[in-house]
Amino acid sequence: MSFETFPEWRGKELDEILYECRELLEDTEYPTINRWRQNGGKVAGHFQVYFPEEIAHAAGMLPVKMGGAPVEPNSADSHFGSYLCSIIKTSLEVALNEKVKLDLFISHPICDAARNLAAIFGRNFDYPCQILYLPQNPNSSHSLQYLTDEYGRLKRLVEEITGNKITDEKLRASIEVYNQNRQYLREIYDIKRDTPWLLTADEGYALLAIGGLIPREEHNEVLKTVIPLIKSRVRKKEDRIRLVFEGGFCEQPPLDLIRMLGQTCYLVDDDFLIGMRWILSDVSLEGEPLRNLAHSYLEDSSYSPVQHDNRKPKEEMLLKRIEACDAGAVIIAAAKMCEPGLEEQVAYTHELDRKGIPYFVTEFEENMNSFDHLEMQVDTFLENLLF
Amino acid sequence: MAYAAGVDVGSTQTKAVIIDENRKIVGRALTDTGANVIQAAQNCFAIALKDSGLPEEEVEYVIGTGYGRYKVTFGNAQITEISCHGRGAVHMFPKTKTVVDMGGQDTKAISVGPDGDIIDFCMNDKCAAGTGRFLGAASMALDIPLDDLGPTALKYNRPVKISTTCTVFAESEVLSWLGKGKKIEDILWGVHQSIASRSAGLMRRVGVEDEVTFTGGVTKNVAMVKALEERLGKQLNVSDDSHYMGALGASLFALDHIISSRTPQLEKENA
Amino acid sequence: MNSTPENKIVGRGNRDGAALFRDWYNDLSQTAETDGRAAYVFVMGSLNEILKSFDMPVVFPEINSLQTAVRRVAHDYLDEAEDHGYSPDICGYVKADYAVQKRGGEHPMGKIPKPSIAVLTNACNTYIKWAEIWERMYDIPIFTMDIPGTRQGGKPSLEGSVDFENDRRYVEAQIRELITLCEKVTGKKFDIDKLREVLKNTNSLHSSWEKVITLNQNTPAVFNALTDGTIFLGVANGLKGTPEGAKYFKELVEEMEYKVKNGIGTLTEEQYRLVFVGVPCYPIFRRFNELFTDWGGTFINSTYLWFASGGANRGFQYDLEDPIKSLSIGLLMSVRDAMDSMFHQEIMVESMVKDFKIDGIIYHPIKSCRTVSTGLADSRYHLSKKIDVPSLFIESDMMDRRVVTEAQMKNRIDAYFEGLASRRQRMGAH
Amino acid sequence: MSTITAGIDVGSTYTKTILLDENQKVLAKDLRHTGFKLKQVARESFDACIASIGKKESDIDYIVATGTGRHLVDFKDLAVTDITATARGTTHLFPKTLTVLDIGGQTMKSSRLDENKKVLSFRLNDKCAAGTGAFLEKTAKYMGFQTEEISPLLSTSKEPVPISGVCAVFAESEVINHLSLGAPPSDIMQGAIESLVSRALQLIKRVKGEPEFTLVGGIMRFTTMADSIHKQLEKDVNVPPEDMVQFMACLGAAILAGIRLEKVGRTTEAVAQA
Repeated sequence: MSFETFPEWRGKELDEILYECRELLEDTEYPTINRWRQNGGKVAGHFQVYFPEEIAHAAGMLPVKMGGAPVEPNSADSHFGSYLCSIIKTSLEVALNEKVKLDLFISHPICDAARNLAAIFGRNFDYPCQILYLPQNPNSSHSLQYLTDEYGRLKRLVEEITGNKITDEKLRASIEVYNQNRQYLREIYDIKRDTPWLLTADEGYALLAIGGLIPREEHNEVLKTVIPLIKSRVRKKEDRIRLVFEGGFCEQPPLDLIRMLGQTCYLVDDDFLIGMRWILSDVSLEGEPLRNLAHSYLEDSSYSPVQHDNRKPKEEMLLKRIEACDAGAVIIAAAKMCEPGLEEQVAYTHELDRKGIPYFVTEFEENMNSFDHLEMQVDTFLENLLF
Repeated sequence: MAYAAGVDVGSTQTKAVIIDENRKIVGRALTDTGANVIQAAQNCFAIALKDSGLPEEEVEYVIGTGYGRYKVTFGNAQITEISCHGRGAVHMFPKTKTVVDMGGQDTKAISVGPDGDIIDFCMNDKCAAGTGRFLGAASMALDIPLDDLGPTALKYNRPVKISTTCTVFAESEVLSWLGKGKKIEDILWGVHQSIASRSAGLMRRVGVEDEVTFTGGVTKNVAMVKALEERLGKQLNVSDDSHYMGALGASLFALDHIISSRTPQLEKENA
Repeated sequence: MNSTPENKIVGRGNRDGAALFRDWYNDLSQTAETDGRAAYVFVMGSLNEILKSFDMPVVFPEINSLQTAVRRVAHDYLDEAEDHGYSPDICGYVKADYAVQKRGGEHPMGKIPKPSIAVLTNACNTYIKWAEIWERMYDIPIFTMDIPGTRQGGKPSLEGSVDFENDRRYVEAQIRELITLCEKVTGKKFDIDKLREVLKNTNSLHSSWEKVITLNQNTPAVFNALTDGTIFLGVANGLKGTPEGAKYFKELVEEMEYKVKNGIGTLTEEQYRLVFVGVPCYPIFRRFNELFTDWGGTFINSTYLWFASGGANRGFQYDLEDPIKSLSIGLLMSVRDAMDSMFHQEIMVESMVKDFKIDGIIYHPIKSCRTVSTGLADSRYHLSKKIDVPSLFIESDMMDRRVVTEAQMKNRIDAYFEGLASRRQRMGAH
Repeated sequence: MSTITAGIDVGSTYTKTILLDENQKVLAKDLRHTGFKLKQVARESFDACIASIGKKESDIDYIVATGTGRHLVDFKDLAVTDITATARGTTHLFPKTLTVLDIGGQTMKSSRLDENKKVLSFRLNDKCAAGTGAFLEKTAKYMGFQTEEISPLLSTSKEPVPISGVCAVFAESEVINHLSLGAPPSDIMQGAIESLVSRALQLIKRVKGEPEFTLVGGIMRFTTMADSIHKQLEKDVNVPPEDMVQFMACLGAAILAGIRLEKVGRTTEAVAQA
């Protein structure tokens, strides 16, 4: 494609590319989004966890993850009370201080704070701010029809905003791009699992997370380029604990925290930005695209504390994850003030106790910047596993 | 000539102000509150009397304010310090629309009307994060006297971001930054900035309209004034008597009472 | 003991309400003693209509939890839950109930039967996390009646529109699935005429509830929305669909009409008419109210009366000719309305201010409930730009006395009324 | 041959050093205020210790550093966290210890150990300072008492006043209220202790504490603390002797130094780095 929002990585060595990715991730000026706008593009901001980006993409919008930011919520703070997670505030902050200009904001009924966020955006901005009601009763025989209709509603809204008709062909093309993207991400996680010494925790995270800030075509380009380079890296395998990080489904820990973890152990699997990996295999290109997207969301998807599905008891899903990546221990984390995350911690830990799997429980905040406390806990945890 | 007094019993310090009929301060006092609240109020008032050279019976009406307002046993009435700070600030700076009072354990943002009456206000609810006490913790940790904090902080060149909000934990974070070799002034400025940002957050809740008047003990801290002004992008009104604003406001309410109980016409003017 | 008509009728709602409430808990205790099970439901969309048609006793864990706070033992229950790993930062209702369950139903109001099924809506997402606890504890079916809410503030889809019909069909399908599940759980066959009977009672309760709230437009107010209102709410939720519930509210309307006619106010000296936004401060329930009434402030209306009744304030009337379809419409509209009273509550508050001659708005965001609290500061800010009514913003909790500091509260409340007073004076002066 | 190992604990308030011989006998110990020159104070404390028994740094065979400033001890052989170290220290004095409660000035930690002195699980209060030593000392200071005076003061308490205090600083406004309602300082202090104790018990429960319980940390200087925890737990509790109560992590570090020394021998190059 001719126009690129993120050209910085082109023609660089692997380490430089990874460096550029981390830079982009921590750049609170959001250069890629602004370039997209300057190029006349429209932007659809959506809150965690999952959003069918394909639909916005098919209308030529840039879907952007409003997943919080490493900023102080100076203007947003006064719009909230205490006892709220940081991501809610910083997502509003970057919109209020116009670092991120949107044409559409979408939130989801994942938690009570997130649902309120759509209303809060609505009171503060003129562009449409809505809730996409992803089904909370995925076990209802009617949920597929309902979700297909709800996606249809979203499609009409996006067409209205962009003036672009979304044909089934366009939609299938977008689904193909995202199928490809999910494929590459699975390969990244294979590397984390099979040869963790080739890709540090923060490198792996950066490669995943930039997807929320650039067009998926570009993300695919980056991944396509780096994956073989990573595989051909020459690095020594060390004697480290294989660790799973659970609790990154919505608010993200700061990159430095992930780096800190990666220095002491191998982070072999996690649920960071799980929405990007929510759909487990390719969405079918046959038949009705919206229905296929809805079907994959319901029938072929990962798990998180913010979806209840009789077929996916969360503690069992976690055990499967641990087994699948042959991890020796788990960090059961939750974002500060995250109601569902903190509640799930209890179920998780009780199950891990039963199974005798070592874990430790902690809380994090996206814009914390001193980790002494956490580092001390991680060290203690690992010390007592090793010796 | 009639005299009125206000006694502001705060969590850490007690302030007393005596004014005359022309609303001129004729006596003031500042003491530590300590354990015996009732006594603290009495002592402070006594010192203010001495300062004014007036015998107690000359003071017609006394109003107590602050956390210990009901402990001003010799007082004739009580009014919250929120109303009193608003009233005092508008008296001292008539164009005041927003008042920020930084005290020992809470920070108040008050939006006031032309007569100094409260339109809206906001206070830190959850904990003492971002209050004056934060500075106390820092001064303890670094053992620098409170009064030197401001001047020291202003020497900063590479500010450190303080992430802790807990006033007590601030102490250990300050230490850990020192351990990491950060400069005292850079850390201190970080502390001031973190307080300023929290206070600014409170102020935005009530809306920050010119003029903004800064009251309470922390007003003496030059760095705090600067940090707040930077954060708000506004000039702050600060006076040497900012510390006494609550007591002053109380004394003004007391004077209102004296006058209104005298002549009904005046009452309307003061209303 | 003289028994003039006045003594008979005035205060009857509170007396009978308390009595009905006690009876309800006594029945539940009986059920528990005989190892009977109950359906666990929630105030925002209880589905009582369906469950009552299966004669299932219903338990409202929310009400159980708030009762532990009103009876000043909540901290004891909260501690126990936190000992099991629940964070101090999460919903106190969930934690108190968790402890009640751990103690085999032991509760200050009696004994709480174990669940046979949990039926919830998505009106509060924490309902879902909460029900998951019982699912794990008792291995019972939990049914989430998913009721899509308003997508964009102030623009609910209208009946008959494509979007409304899509949502309604989803709700209707779920109602049918719930019926099948109830048949499985109770072993009883579904009886549509029984449902009609229940809906008839519910219709009556709905219209009375709407009337009662509207009658408080009178000056002086005939009931206190915070204290009396909470008693009414208990009945509205617990006895919804029953003849007793219908009768109680019919009589309540009579009482309130009587008070209006005879100018009997809930407060002798009504100075300021207030709207309450949020959830009550149960750990110091009476005291909290006194902090306002001491200044002549009375709570005229509250968003709580709206959302905590599951939107019954709309007075929705079910069409007995087509019960299931009508139920799907009613649920969709009422529960959606309840959600709007939380997420877009500035719209409701603005209408209350107009209709109820309001002098002040009291916002009470709480640690426990992000559903109700997250947007309050923002909506308060925006409403204050639209209408000139002074408001007070105090944070505490509905369960956790650790974050209820009366000294601070009083300070703020006093300052607020000092402000209202000087404002009155100024208005009067000019 | 005789060996000497050292443990250095650079805590937020105090820095401590202990020297042990091969029989884990304490040869020397030192305690001083940490201040904010952590690197320097660690060195001073260590030098003072070896000087006190007329030794040179080269005579010390293995040095383990712990505490917040552990990474700043540039002459260490190994750094471990104070939770790991404290576990070793307490089990040295009380071998049957399965649960350790450590209340310091800034944090409260509780850890559950297995039979091999390893930490199975641990919890700390990382939210706010309510329920730490600071909470107690602030309350005392507010009423005009020095930390040392707390214990004698408490002995006179009749009926403790409940202090809910979510925030160590807000607790003061509660104290004002109680004082002005005429409650005696001793009862308020006892109230503060009890709120602290209830938080301590919560932490213990969080790690599923089992006897024996051992209480360490500066706060245990107030015997009443241990007493009321003992009462509440309805279990016996071990408290290290007066002068050792603050040295548990330090002692543990020195012991771990011994263990590493046996395993890997002397790592001279690490010393050379210094």
